[in-house]
Parts: sequence; structure tokens; C-alpha cells
Amino acid sequence: MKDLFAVVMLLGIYSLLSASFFVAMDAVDVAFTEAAVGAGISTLLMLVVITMTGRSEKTTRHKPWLALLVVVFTGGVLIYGTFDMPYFGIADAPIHSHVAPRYINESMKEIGIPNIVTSVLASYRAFDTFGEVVVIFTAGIGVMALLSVGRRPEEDEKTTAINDSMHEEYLVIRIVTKMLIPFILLYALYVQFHGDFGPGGGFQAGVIFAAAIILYTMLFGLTTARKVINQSFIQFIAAAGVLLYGCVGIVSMLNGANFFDYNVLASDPVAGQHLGILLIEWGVGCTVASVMIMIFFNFAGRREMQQNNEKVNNIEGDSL
Amino acid sequence: MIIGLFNDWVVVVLMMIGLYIVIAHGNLIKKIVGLAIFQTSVFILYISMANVEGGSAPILAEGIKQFSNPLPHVLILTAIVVGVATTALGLALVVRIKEAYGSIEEEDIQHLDNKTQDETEIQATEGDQS
Amino acid sequence: MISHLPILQVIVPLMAAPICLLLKRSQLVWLFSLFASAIAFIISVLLLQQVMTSGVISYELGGWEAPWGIEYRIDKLNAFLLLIISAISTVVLIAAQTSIEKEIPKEKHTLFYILYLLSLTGMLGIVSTGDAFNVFVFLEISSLSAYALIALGQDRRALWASYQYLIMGTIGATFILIGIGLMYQMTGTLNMQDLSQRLPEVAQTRTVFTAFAFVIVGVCLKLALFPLHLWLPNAYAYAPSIVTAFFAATATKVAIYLLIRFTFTVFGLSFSFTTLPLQGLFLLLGLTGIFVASSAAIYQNNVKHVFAYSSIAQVGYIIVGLSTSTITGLTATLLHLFNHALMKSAIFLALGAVVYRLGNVQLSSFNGLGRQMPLTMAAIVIGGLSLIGVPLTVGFVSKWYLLTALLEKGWWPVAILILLGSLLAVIYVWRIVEAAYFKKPLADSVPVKEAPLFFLIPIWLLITANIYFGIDTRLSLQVASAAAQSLFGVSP
Amino acid sequence: MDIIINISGALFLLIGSFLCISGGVGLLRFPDFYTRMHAVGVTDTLGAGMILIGLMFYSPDFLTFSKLVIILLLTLLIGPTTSHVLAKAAMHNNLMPKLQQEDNIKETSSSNY
Repeated sequence: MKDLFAVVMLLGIYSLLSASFFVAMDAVDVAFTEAAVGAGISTLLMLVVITMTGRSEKTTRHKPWLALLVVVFTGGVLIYGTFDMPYFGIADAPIHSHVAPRYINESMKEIGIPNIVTSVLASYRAFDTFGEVVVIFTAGIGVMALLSVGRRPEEDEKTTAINDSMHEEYLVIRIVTKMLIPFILLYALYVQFHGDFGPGGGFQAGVIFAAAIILYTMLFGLTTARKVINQSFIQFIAAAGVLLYGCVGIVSMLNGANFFDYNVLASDPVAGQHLGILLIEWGVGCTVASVMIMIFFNFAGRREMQQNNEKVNNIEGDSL
Repeated sequence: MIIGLFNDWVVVVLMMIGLYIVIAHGNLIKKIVGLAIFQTSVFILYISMANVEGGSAPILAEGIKQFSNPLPHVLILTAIVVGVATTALGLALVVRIKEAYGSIEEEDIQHLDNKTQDETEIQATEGDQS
Repeated sequence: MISHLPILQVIVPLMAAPICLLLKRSQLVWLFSLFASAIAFIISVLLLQQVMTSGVISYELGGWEAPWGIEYRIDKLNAFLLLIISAISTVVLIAAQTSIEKEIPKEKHTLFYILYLLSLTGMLGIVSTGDAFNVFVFLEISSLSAYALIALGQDRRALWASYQYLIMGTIGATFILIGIGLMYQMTGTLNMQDLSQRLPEVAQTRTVFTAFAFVIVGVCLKLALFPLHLWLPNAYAYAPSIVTAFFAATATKVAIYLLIRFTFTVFGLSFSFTTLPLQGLFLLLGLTGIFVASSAAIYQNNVKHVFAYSSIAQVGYIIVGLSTSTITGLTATLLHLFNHALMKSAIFLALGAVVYRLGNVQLSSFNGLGRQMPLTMAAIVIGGLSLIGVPLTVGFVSKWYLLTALLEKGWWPVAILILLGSLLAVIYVWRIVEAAYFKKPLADSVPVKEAPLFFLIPIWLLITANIYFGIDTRLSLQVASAAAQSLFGVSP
Repeated sequence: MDIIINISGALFLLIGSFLCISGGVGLLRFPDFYTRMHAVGVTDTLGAGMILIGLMFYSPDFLTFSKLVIILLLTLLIGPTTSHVLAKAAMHNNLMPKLQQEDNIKETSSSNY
């Protein structure tokens, strides 16, 4: 498969198939995230990178026999390990009998949320999710450190010229997107607050929100998108999301309980849990949305810089 | 036996494919694709571990008694997000490598590195003689 | 507030990172991150005292008790590592602002400090958590920020080194994830303490054996043990000097901590050293690592490469100490963790000063540096001596305990090989000393002044610590032996 | 009464699945990119639409019914747009449709692109 474009498309389809596979395995939250994050964002980023680095790929393999040997050995060890694993779907496997029953039976009393995954994600193991939000924040900062481009003054008349030329070319898709974007944003907010009752939550909502804005940026051009959403505001939201998440923990610490103990946040414990989970889901949603937008703006900004450099070189080339 | 462990063998095969791509393919983007496949296979391992025969999704509703285990789902939510973070950072590095080296093939980069390595050594030896 | 110390240790640098993003100006951000790192150091000192007096501290996050919620368990081993990491990060941060002026473009300074704080958070999080999956999450935080920090290096090879480190690091982290998954599948719990109680029943199954193999390989990849060390030399040589100084002293130590934690606490001593021939494997890999890395260090002409290879050799010493699996052996390992962190951060900070003045670290440009930068070169020489293990320095103490452990075990051939390994170290340190003091500077090289004050204070702080702990070993020895005994289940 | 609902629901589902199968077969059999895209267009818009209508008959309460209506409107809006953009992108990369009379070699090479 020499054409990278086909490879990336197949990866997108692969993620979508694995998302539907997770639905078949009763893992609805995971399927939602895999579809939104795996099929959506990573395929999109890879496509942006391919426009910058070219689509063809050399087919010389790098020491294939050594690779095959290592892989077959690791696979062999793993297959050796699978023989004593509990069979697929058996109810009395160790993981269903030790820690999980408490989550399934008591979570309604202790936290009062139908979606057990959200209650485990946000309350029992809230620190894992906090670590995860920091991972997303680190990725955003890392991509910014690598790809951020110093902004030079924009010439306004040049941008409006591009806008008009793009207008007729993308007429149909622009009209449809103008109709769609408000509904996508509304859907993102629905997913954000529906996380307690059905599949959904901060991550999926953040990604869908970012997808809507990325769609706008792709069609209406980076310069107009930068006017609509300025970069420093997005960075502020990313930092604010992480700080909001952390402050919920600090408030519960100041009230005398342990870090991330929501029982002390409100008068009675269950209301405290609801408030805590709502706040941290909001923090997660803000951070994920702003980081995904930040990452895409950095990639697109880098691509724009490369194209300008090529234009400048061509102009110098012609004028020589 | 076969049906019981079928999921785990699928996981092992996917893992081997992903690992092979990462090691054998020279193109940097192909390596990241291999990494993504390698990570997705781990997700399938966790989720097939959590599934209970005849159980429904872990959302409390009246009338449903048997649920699949919510804990691996939480772990995998974290792992997916970590996977995407690594992919985003890897792709940012690929863009910078393309700008710096002009190519994203492992041999070209290795070749250019060895060339600069020899140049510095030649300068060093001249420095010693003078 | 005293009871919240374990979580504050991780939260302080973690919350400092987004705040730095809001502060924007790099001078202010530098002071703020130095302040945050200093607080983390103070907390780790308090924690160490608390642990030494009142034993293990357990802190349940979210108020849920152990196997259900996440639990922070701080015992002597954690507290010792937390002290090393936060101390080194505070000292290295002092020299950060002056060093990155020459190495990182102006607008990326704030992002550098944020990534630095995040990698510090990641490492503190790995060391202090008692939950297996939480280790993976914080491992990813510290690794992601490490990839981005290494890629900030000036040389274009930094990008390629960071990419290779990303691929190897992600494979390592995913191996650890597979290992944790298999362990979880057989026991049903993620808490390390709970795992160590429930694993013996299922210890003889093949799945637990595979889980153990995968976790060990994943951690050894992060550890840069001999066959899996390919990413380390380039990553440390081409990264900004401050990043190398910080990671050389802490990143491998955290991975060694993970190795000790999984082999001793989670899987139990009997299981780890009987089923997998771990003892022989570690001994073999450690020794080959020492000899291969030290001999490779001799032929490098980039001084950072020399000391990167010597780091791999020092990891070899640590793994040999671990393979003895006796109390004195483990004490020697923990001592060497502490001493190696002091040595390597001092040397790499001194190299940072050389890069600040000269711009490159080629051995040829070192000629005649002894007279031009006397204090910096003196620091490198003392660091080199303590690497070899000359008496009155920290290196001697850990070599001494390593040798006694080996002789106690009766492995006198291994002891001789260790001494031979130190001779190799003499050769590559001598090459630098000879270039710096006995060679005339090159004709075209412009004479350089001494390193600025901001470099000299941390360097000489570490060098005095190098010598002080070489003489008065009460603190490091007492904590290391107490930690070793607690790991062996012998109450001190 | 519910027998009629069941039968019509099953009927719609049957038609929908038949359309999807025909789209799939079309995808394999048609020689050229644009004809293949037509087949996919059929599956995407009509096939999915029919299945959704069939599901509406089986929906237990009004909430799922209204959700299904919204999904149907969405697919009717998005399906044709994506086919349009796909065709425009193909034309943009100068991939000429395989016309009946001229069958020169250049096209055949590019058509199985």
C-alpha cells in the first residue's frame, strides 16, 4: 500500500469498526470515545500532516526478518499467556467478583447516577481522569512548543481575496455546514450533560465541540477562523479547565475531607457527588475541546507558513 | 476452548501486526499508524475481559440485573485519550522532521545523520593535528 | 494540612503548570516554577521525616477505601525517591533561565517551563501512587513532556532522537499496560498492596507469568537496560542541557523504582527471583551493559554522548546490585540511585555551562578549557572522579557497598568485573581531563570567560553534596538500609 | 393494528437492506470511480433512510421515534453533500469519468485509481 492517503483512510475505517465492535461488547462509552477521538481527530490530524509531507511512501523494508522474529516471539509469549485466562463472557471470572460488584450495586446509593462508568470515572477513580486531563494538556502544550509559529502582520486585502475565490468553489458544502454547525455544537453540549444518564461525558463532548470548530476552520479558511476564535482565549480555556478540575479537589480538601471527596461539597453527600461530577465533567470538556482546537490550529498554521514560504521562494525564483 | 479464547487470539494477532509495522516500515507516518493499531488491540483485550455473557451496558436501568464490568471501560477511556495524545505529538514531530530533514523515510534520515556525524569527526581530527 | 502531604506533593507542581500558561512572561514563569519546585522539595523532606518516624502513610483519594478508590502509599522507598527527584529538579531549575536563553528561542521559554513542571509532576506521581493503572497514566504524562522537551533541542537530530524515544517509550508503556491488564484479569484488583496479597494464589498460572514478563520488559525499556538502551544516547546528547541534566538524574531512577516496586512489592521476592531466571538475567545484562556502554563511551567525541553512555553503564551497576537480591545488595542499589543522581546532574549542568559559553561540546573544543573555565572544569573532574568511585566521593560509597554485597554473596568474579568496569570509566574521564588541562587551545578558538554565577551556584551545590555525602553517609545510608529492610519485610 | 405496523416495518427494513446489498454489489461491479460513487450514494441516502423508517415502526415510545426522525433528516442532509464533495474532489484531481466512445489508455490507468 504505497499511497499514505489510503492508509490513513483505512485507519479511520479501522477505528470506526473497532468502535462498533465495542458497542457489540456492551462498552457504549468506550465506543463513543473511540469513534469520536480515534476515527475523528487522529484521522483528521494525519490527513493534515499528509498534505504537508506528501503521499507516497518508499516500500523498502527495514530488517524485516529481525522484526518478524521479535514480533513472533512476543506474540508467542502472549499466546502462551492466554491459556489460563478466564474464558470470554464467564460471569464468575475474578474481575467480576472482587472490586466490580461494589461499583454495580452501591453506586446508585452512594453517587446516584445511572451510568456506572461515569460514576467510576468521575468519583471512585477521579484521580485517573485528572491524570488523563493533564495528559491531554501536556499533548497540547507539546504540540504548541513544536509547531507554534510567530504571528506576522496579516495583509487584510489578501485574505478577503482568498475568501472570495474559495467561496464559489466550496459553495454547497459551505451552505450545508452553516446549517449544521449550530446543531453539532448543541449536540456536544447535550453529550456533555447527558454523561450521567447515558453514554457521553466530558471527553466525547469536548471532541465533538472541537470537530465543529475544525469543520468551520477547514471551510472558511484559517485567517477568518482566527478572527472568530483567538488563540490566547483558547489557551486560557485549556488552563482554566485543568485548574477547575484541580480546584474541585482542593475545595474538598479545604472542607476537611480527602482530595476529590465530593461528599463534603454540598449539604448531603449524594448532592455533593452530583455537583462534583458535573464540575469535573465541565473541566474535562473545556480542556479537551480547547486542546483539540489548539492542536489543529497549530498544524494548520504550520501548513500555512510552509505554503507562504513556498510562494515566497517561487516569487524569488521567478524574479531571478 | 476455541470460542472462549478467540478474542484474546485476535488481540494477539492485531498486536503482532501493529508491532511489525512499527519495526519494519521505514515511513514515519506508517510507524504511527502501526502504533495506533498496537494500542487498539490492547483496548480490545481490556473490553473483551470486561464482557459478561447476557449482560448489558453498565447503565443502571430497571429490569436489567446483569451488567458488564465498568472498571475496564474507565481504564480504556483513559488509554484512548493517551493514545491520541501520543499520536498528536508524534505527528507534530513528523512535521518538524520533514522540515528539518526534507524527508520522512528512516533511511534518508539515518543517511543524513551519518553524513553530519562524519563531517564533525573530520573537523575534530583536523583540530587535533593543528 | 499535614495529613494531606502525599497528595500535595503531586498537586503543587501539577497546578503550577496551567498557572504558568496564564502568567505568559518567561521571567515570572521561571520564578514561579522554581517556587513550586522548592515547595515540592520541602513537602518531600517533611514526608521523609514523617515516614521515618511513623512508618507507611496511606492516603485514600476521594475518600474511597483502597481497592475501590485510588490510594497513595508512601513508605521509605517512595519518600527517598521523592526527595531525590524534587531536590534535583529544584537545583537544576536555578540554572534553567540562563541556560535556555542560548538554547531555546525566546517565545518558547514559557512552554519549556510548563513541560518541565509537567514532567516533574509525572515523575512524582509515578513514585507516590499505590495504584497500578495510575502508574501508567503518570508514566504517560512524564514521557509525553519528555518527548516534547527533548524535541526543543537546537540540533535537528534532537527531533529524530525524540521521535525514536517516542516510539520506544510508547511500546514500553503499552507493554506495561498489557502487563497490568493481565494482572487485573487474574486478580480483579488494581491496587498494588491488594495485588501483592491476591497474586500468590494465582502465581503459578501462565497468565501471571506473561504479565510479569511484559511488565519487566516494559519497565526495562524505560530503564534503558543494555539491549533496550538505543534511544538514550541520542536523546540525552541532543536535548537542551537543562533537560539532560534533569532527566539523566531522575528519569532512569523512576524506572528503577518501578522495577523494584513490581519485583519486590507486587510480585513478591520469591516469585520474581524463582520463576523467571531474573537473577541470572539481570546479572548478565547489567555486566554486559557496563562493559559495552563504558567502551562505547571511550570512542565518543561529543562529551554529552560520553556521559550518556556512562549513564547506561551506571544503570548496569544498579541492576547488578539488584540481582544480588540481598538486603545489602538492595541497600547498595538504593544508595547508587541517590549518588548517581547527584553525580550526573552536576556533570550535565557543568556541560550546560560549557555549551552556554562555547556553543558545542565536541571534545576538540574542550582543549585548554581548564584555564579558561577553571570552576566548571573542576566540577566536571570531581564528578568524573566520583563516577569512577574515588574515596571521599559519593561514587566510592555506593561502589563499596556494591562490592561488599557481592562478596557477601560469594560472587567474587563479579566483584572483579565491577572493578574492571570502573577502570574503563577512568579512561573516558581521563580523555576529558587530558583535553581540558594538557592541550593547548585551538588556534582559531576565541578565549571564553568563566560560566555565569547562575550556573556555578547549582553546580557547586551539587559538587559539595557529592563530597559531603561521600564522607558523612548517615542520611543516605540510614534511609537506604531502612527502605531495603522494609522491602524485605524485615522491620528495621 | 400492530400486525400492520410489524409487517410494514419489516417491509421497510427488507427494502432498506436490499438497497444496501445492491449498493455493495454496485461498489464492486461498476468500472469507474463516478459510477461506484453513485452506488455508494444509493446505499448511503436511500438504504439508510429506509432502514430508519423501518425502525421507526418498531420504536417503543415517542422519544426514540423523534430521535429517529432527527437522524433521518440528518442523513438526508449529509448524505448527498458528502457525495457532492467527494465528486468535486475527484474532479479537482482531474480524474476524468470513463465515457463510452473514447477508451484511451490514459483514462483506464487513472480510473482504477
